[in-house]
Amino acid sequence: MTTQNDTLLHVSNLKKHFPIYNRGILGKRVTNYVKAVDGVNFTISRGEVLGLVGESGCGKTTTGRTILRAETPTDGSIIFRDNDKGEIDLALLNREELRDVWRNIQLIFQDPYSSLNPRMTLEQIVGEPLHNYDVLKGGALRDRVAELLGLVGLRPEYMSRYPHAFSGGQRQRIGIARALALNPQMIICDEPVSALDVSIQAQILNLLQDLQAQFQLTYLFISHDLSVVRHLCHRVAVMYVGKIVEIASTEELFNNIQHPYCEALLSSAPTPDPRAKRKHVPLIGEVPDPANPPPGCYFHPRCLYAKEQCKAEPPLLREVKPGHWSACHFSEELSLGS
Amino acid sequence: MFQFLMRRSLAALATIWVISIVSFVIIQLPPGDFLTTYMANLREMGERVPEEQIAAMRERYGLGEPMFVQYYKWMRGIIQDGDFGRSMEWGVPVSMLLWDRIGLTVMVGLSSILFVWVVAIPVGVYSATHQYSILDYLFTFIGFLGLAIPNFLLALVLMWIGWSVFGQNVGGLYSPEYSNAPWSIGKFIDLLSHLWIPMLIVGTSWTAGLIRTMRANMLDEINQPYVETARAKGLTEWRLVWKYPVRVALNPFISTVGYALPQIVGGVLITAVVLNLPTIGPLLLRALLSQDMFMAGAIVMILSILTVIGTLISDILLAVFDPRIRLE
Amino acid sequence: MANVEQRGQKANSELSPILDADILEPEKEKIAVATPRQLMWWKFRKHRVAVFSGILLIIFYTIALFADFISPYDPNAFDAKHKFVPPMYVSFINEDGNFTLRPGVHGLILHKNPETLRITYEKDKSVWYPVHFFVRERPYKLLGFIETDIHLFGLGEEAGSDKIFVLGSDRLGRDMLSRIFYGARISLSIGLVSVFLSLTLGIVLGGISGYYGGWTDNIIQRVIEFIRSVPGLPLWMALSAALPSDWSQIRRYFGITIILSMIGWTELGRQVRGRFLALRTEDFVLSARLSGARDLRIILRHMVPSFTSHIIASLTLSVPGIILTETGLSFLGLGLRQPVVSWGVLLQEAQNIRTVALAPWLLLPGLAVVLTVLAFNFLGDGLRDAADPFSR
Amino acid sequence: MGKNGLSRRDFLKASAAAAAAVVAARNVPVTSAAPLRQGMYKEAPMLADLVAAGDLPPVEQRLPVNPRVITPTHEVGQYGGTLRRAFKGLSDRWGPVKLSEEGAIQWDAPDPENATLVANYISEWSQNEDASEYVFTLREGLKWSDGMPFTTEDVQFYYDKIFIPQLHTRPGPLQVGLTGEGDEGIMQLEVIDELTWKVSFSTPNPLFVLRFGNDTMGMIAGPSMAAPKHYLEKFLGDADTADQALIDAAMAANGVTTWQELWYESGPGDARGPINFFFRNPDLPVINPWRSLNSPLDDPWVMERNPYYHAVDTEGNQLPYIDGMSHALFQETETLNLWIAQGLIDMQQRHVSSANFTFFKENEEAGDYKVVTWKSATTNAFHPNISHPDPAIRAVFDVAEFREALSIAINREELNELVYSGLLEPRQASPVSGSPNFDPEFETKWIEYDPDRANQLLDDLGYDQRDGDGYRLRPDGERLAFTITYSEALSNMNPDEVQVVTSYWEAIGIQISQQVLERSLLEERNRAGDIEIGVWPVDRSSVVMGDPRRYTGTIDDGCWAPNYAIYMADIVYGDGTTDRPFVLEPPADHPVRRIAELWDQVQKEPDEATRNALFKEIMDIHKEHPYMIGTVGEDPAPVIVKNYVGNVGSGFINDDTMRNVGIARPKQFFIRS
Repeated sequence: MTTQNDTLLHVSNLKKHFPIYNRGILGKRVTNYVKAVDGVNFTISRGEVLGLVGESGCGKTTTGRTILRAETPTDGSIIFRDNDKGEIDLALLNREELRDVWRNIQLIFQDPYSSLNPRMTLEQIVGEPLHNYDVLKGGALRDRVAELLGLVGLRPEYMSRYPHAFSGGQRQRIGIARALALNPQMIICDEPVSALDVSIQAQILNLLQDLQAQFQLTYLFISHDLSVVRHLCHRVAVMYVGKIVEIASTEELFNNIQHPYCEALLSSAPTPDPRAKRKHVPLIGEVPDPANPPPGCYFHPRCLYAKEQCKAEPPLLREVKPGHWSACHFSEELSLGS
Repeated sequence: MFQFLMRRSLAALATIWVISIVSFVIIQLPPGDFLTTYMANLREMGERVPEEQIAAMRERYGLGEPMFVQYYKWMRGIIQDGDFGRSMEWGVPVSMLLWDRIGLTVMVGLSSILFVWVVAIPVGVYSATHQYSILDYLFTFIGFLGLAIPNFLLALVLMWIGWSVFGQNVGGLYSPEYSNAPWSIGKFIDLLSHLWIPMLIVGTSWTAGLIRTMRANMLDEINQPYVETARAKGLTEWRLVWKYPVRVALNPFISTVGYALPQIVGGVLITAVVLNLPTIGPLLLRALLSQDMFMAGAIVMILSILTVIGTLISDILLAVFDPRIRLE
Repeated sequence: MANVEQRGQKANSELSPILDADILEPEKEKIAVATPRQLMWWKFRKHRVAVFSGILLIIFYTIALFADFISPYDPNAFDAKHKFVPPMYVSFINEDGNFTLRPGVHGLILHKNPETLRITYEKDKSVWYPVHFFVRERPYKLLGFIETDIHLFGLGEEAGSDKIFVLGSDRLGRDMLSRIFYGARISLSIGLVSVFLSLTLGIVLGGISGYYGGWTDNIIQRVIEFIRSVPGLPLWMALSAALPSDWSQIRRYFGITIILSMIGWTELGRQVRGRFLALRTEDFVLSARLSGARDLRIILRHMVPSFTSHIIASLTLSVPGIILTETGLSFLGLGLRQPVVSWGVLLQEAQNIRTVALAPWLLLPGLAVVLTVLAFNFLGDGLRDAADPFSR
Repeated sequence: MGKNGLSRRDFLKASAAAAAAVVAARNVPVTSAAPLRQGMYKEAPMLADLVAAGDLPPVEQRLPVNPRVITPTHEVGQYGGTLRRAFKGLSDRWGPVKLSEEGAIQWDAPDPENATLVANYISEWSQNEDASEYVFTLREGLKWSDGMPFTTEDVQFYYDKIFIPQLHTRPGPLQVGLTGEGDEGIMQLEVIDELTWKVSFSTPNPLFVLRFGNDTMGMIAGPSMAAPKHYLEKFLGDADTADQALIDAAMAANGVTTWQELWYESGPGDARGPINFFFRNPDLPVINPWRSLNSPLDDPWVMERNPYYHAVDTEGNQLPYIDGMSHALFQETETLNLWIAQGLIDMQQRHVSSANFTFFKENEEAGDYKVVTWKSATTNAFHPNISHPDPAIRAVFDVAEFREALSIAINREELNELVYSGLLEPRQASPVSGSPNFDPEFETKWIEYDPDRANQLLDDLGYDQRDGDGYRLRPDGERLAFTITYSEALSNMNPDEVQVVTSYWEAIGIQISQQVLERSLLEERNRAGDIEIGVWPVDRSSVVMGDPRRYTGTIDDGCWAPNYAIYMADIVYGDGTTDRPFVLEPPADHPVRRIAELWDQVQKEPDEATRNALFKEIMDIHKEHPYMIGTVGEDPAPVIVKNYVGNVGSGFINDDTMRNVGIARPKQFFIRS
């Protein structure tokens, strides 16, 4: 991993379990837990773009939201190195303290429709954080909103319009403008383009990339789309059923796969280069129910290379190469990927 | 299914228990205790009551004991002996007065529901299949009108028309010659000839709502692809509509019975007062006006229990028809 | 702060090119900047019946507000010489048989059958009283504070003891028109006051239930389920019968109002809760929180506005139920009573079939009830349809 | 004075005088007419059939040796038919009861002019010099409806098991068997022989017969002072005669759990239980003209003639004429009104209100009936509470001029026209015309409408200052404002009257608010004594001495000095042990003290002239400055009589004291075929 000094966020052993209730004769009782996030570890350096990839339901969105403390973690720590305040464990903060943190960490939502209050004008939406933190008021606020709109490629004249007047892509720009309003150090992008038309996706991705470069932003970029991640991220973490199974720099990961799941995932994704020859590894079977995951390695029922050990012993995430971590008993023995 | 049944039954029991408390509170609500009321009633009728008798009654009804003891005694009486207490006004056990009338109340209520269904389902289907037709608008309007006219007003107007146009008293459930007669075909026919008026009155206020529900459900169903498929297969329009969409549309309809029931009971009650039906309604009103509270409490309780049971039955029916409900 | 400025400066200089978001034509631009309320209004306007109903209700409420100005007579002023006068035809033919532009009424000759004591009236063609407008008569306080004695119309002094009964008179010779107007005050306001109370209860309890969830939610849900599963009318009857009868009419009015709202809040509570539950997980609520909004601001600025329109629609739809219940209770003698004039009280007086057979115009308050209830239903329907202008 | 086609004031002037004469105790026996010769009796065809079939003994053996002879009101009637009537169910017992009750001494009025107390199932009675002993003799051969002989054993049984002397430890107002002097005041019974018994009191009880005539003393609608021992003793759970099987069956049928509850409804001694009240027990032997056939919980409840009834008409026809009665159940009076108009009711007075006079008249032809009018011994009245706990209010009300102002501010003619279609009579709250206590001066006291004088009176009393709203102010600066408290159930008084009177009083500058109470609560409040102005009709105004509680102020349901009434009740009836709190004592020289003393003397005064003079003094106190502000009264009490029903007289007085419908002697009503 990168040096400690550069680390902006250090997530360790993060868990988020949702209780399952069963309505019995005498009311509700908890019968089980959905382990949406189950012991996730990673770090992000300042200015880095970390991709978090996985099939839908693997817990990546929950991970993002838990880091933001939109969800309360069941266990683990989320150390954030604030510019001014030094290291803070987000997992321990109360609501009021979190408000301070959210000045520095922001979220870009997947759905540009539901994430904008339809009863507010652009000015109110984008200005909301500025207003809430008493950063700016009146004309200054308006100017800043205009500026932010400009940043994301929208005309300042639109300020008095309501979201219903905008297309999906435009709305996502509004969401980005809002996230940028307070100059956060880090932005969690929760599948920011998956709800958009393919033609628009590139525009938004470029915008995000530009902004990242321009402001040296740190992104946790959550996506199920490997090609998007490859295009944008410095490093990539792959999640499977609440756990990270492989994490490495983008270059390293795409060229030197260490985990069978990643291999399957990669081979099922469309490649940007049709000429590139890749071994086709089918992803068979269903993603297991996170409430009742299989014993041992969660992936073993779908794994082409599964052995006895995999059925009994859960593999740990370990550094198989410098900067390349994988959670497979047999990473070193298998020769995966292209 | 068993779990579902148990859960619903337990909930119903809990509700009934709360109802019993509410009813007891109603009995206790009027200022003073019911004995003063009782004595006043006796005097109104010309009786003279010595103080000794008042003291004797005070003892007998356990007045002056803590509230929960009185409640316990009252509940024990109901559960053990079906004794709901004594009607102050009538001077006999409440239970002696109620059962006949409860039967008729349930009958009027059920026939009203039947009426509502018989009218609302076909009209709703028609309105959905002939959306925005003149008849559709007409039904909607009539439905709204039925919703807007208070039951008692409709009853009053019908009574007035009956009286001033036909010189007939349209009240009651039987003609005088049948009122004390044993059950016979003649009496039954006579009953039917009187029953349609309260049925109509209670029904009107509910058909509107149900027509709209049915129409909306039908519209949802009728645009489903499977209907198109069936049409493509050459089913006649009539069979097409009645075979599938109606059946499916009926499901949410059944569940409306659950919440319609309490209101229909209320409708029957107020209509019965105007039409002088020998149901429980006029008895309740009279009990309330003369503060015959054991009677009033018992009636509120019995009506509520009947409603809860009715709702339970409709819940169970619904669960039988629509297994999704069970999982909820 | 400095940081922000600095970055802003930088950003300005390196603006990415503005993307080709459309410059809208004026008509579309109008829609683009329309507030949600405006959108709702535009949508509502298309619902003709609802608009008409709304206008009707405004008229009704105006009448209620200015009842003392519009009513020709005191609603409780009796008149032994004018019992059971049928509604009068306002005629434009004066005593000489000539047409005039001024409306007026003919005099009445009273006949009393010596045997049955039945009173009948005959039109006296030789007497014609023109209707005067803005006549000065019994003093009153307009809106409760402006002292005046001007009334919209009346027969003036020249008519002496003769009167105009546009909707007839009742058994004590009281003017039905004035009584219906005054009755509107109680009957229309009881709906609003009660709905307001229901709303408060519903929003507070439903809001708590929906926003916090958990066991509070559970308890409130059970209470709502209980109230809804018990037949209302007997319960309301019992509760109104149990109101201490030595209460003044004002207290009684509020007592009844509270009873009505105790039942009415459940439906609203359920809806508010449902909305809260749905909204709580909406992304824009989360985004507001991440934007540093505190709970109160989230609820008031983000959640409440997005369901007010729905709530207004359901409020409108629940007013008629309350009006009907008040009318029903008063009709049964368990609600309000004389000398308070409400539509229910008026109908209770019409409960008597014999009287109604003699004087069917006593049922007219029922028409007022029906019209009001219909209007509220249509209005509520229109509002409900218009409530969600953002439906995708 | 004829008005609206109704005769007025021609009522029982003579009759009441006759009544007073009866009350004037004579110590000579009062006997019924001489017996008719045997073999001259005729009977109803339905009974003749039974006799022919051998199911019933012949009429001569069923009648007593000397049956009572009743002179028909109009003509000798015909046998047969069922009279259709209506009632409100079990609680409406007084309708059927007053139709058929049988006192030893009973009011009888062959015509409205002649109402007297006569011997009914007894052949004669007598009393001693100081009116402390009374001797009664049964008609020989009198039988219960099951044919069993009626003897003094039945009287003893009644005294021991229903009257239960031990129960009466403290006298209450107007208890017939008590004189109001502690334990010794309780009626003592001595059976002399099979037909004769004597009751005695420790002090003179001259009003005993008068009260006896209006009370069957617990055995409602049964024979006063007797009960069918041979039947009832089987139901005495603690006696040797008990038949447990019968008791168990009766308990089960009536939903009660103890045998005592078969005997009483509310407590020992009320004799309204399911077993000893003929209304509820078809098996109970009676001596009434009709006996019950089913339960009053049934609809209709029906009665059938008693074959052993002890009276005949002047031609020797055994009464009653009518075979049976049928009472249909109704909830709302409205329903009854419609039934009447449809001709479904044959004869009815109870629940028939003068408020619907026009409706009844207009439907006479359609319903094939006539509206016959009687006259209620009632005047509607407002009662300013001169004993109000607030001394300021008391000071206002207890001034004659103030009450006069209230009274003359009422336009009684207009009120009458407005609310009662002019059917009633403007009058002061006073004994009705025809009453022995009738006083034309009293009747017209303060009834002339004179608002100017009313205003003048109030000005002179110091209420001449007015506030911004035009209301008068008391000298202490408070507004002259009162609350009228009333119930919507005011017998025949129309609550509209309160609205109208309110406006009259508002017109003279007094602010009036209204409070409507449920009836029992009104009584409760009246007992508490803090009502400002109460509303209640002043009834019992025919033979006032029979029940003078309206005038002595000791009745529970509306009176003019409730707080003084406690004090007065103590003087008049009590031994100082009433459980009502002693709120207020009347001032030393207050007239109510005199009223109480006078009434105490009246009750014990054996000499008729002295007694009447003492009683007149009570009425004169009221006349001097009425406490109860009467408005209109002498309600015409319409009676619906089907055209084929005969012998229902008109013009009778309608008063509880004279048993309402009972005074028209329903047993001689008949149905023309």
